[in-house]
Amino acid sequence: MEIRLRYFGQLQEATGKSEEVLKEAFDTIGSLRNFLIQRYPQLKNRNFKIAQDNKIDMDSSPLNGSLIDLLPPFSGG
Amino acid sequence: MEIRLRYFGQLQEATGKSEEVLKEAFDTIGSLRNFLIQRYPQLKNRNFKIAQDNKIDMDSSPLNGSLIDLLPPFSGG
Amino acid sequence: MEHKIKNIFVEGAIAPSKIAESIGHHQSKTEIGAHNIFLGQVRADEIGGKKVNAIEYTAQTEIANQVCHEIREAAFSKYDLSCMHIYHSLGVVKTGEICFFVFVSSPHRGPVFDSLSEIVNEIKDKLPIFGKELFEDQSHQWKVNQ
Amino acid sequence: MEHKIKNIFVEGAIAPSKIAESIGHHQSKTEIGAHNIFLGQVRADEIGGKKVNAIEYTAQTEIANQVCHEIREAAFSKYDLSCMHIYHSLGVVKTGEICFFVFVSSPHRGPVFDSLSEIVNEIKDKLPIFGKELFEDQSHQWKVNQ
Repeated sequence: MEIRLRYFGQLQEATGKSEEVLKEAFDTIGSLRNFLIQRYPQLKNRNFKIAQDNKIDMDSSPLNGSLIDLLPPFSGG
Repeated sequence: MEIRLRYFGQLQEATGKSEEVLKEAFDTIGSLRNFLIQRYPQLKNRNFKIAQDNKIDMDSSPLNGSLIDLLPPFSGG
Repeated sequence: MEHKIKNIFVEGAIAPSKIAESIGHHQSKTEIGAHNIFLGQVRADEIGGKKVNAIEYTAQTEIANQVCHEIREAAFSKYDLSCMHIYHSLGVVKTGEICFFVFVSSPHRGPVFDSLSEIVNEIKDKLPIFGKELFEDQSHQWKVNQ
Repeated sequence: MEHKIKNIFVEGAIAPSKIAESIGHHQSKTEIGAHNIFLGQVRADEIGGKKVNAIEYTAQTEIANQVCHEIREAAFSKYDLSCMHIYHSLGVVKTGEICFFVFVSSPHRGPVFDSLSEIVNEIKDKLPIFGKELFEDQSHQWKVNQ
């Protein structure tokens, strides 16, 4: 299964991408996070939340969504 | 010294007057209050504040103003 | 901070367009980050089977403006506020119309939230303003604040 | 109470006339006695000698609207509110312009004061909205909420 990854806000600048498609499989959200930090060392000390299929989820949750969003700290208002 | 008395809100209805001039002398605000309650028995169980010369004052204060306002409970807003 | 005593009273209802105008005047004050606005609207309360149609407001305006000035100055010295605007209707205001407008602004949201309810409560408690609730059948009763 | 998920986002700044329009729509709701409005305005902060000219907002709008819906429903069940309206800008909003509008109404003032700051704080904390502060010299930094 492919997953579509979208980067928001400052994470677009950090990775130089707004989105990409991954063909790798990940058992949990946390393992995707580790994969991404290895691929983009600039993400290492960043604080970001991960959502799958439009729901923010914990690192311990199984990754079974097809749309993954990387969300830096919120600053609305 | 004359004093000018103004009645506000429901006190106009209670006394049937919006204002009047008194020629009597009163030592304190409280003695004016007692005088008015005798004159207008409808004021007896009413809760009202008294201001002299545009300042709300206590019953124990000497009455030395020339403009006296009788103010029923406030209900702005 | 020292401010002049302002007249808070306006004749009749406060139009939404007046509120918009007041908001618009703050666009040049670029140190402001947060506005908080309270609006009092006349309710069609039903009392003993009769419906309120309007409230007619009267006031001892000299005292009301003076006391409001003191409330304003106290709020400016207690909270980090950039601006404060207060208006109250006199005369008849129909149900659904706005009779009371308090507007505070600050660089940050904390001070506007902390100050607004305090200012509104003080104004309702301390200003000699008198509301006469007018019913559909031409009868009336005197409004009581809770 | 059950409500549909609404889209809170509008393109660009929120005009004062839009706020007036929203206030005016409540004149027919004669059970309302109190409105409370929060407005967020873009500040011309000076950071390291450079002045903010505008904020550019982006968001994960699907999640933001869903989370906002949950905040809204929670507030309706916790407080006696008649209406609630929430809008947030996307795209560029210049300093002095309004980017955030939260409007609550109730028969009495207690519930509007109690609920508004809570709703505003929750929205700022929980909605995936991202502000990019644009400086005069075309450089930028990412906004951090305190």
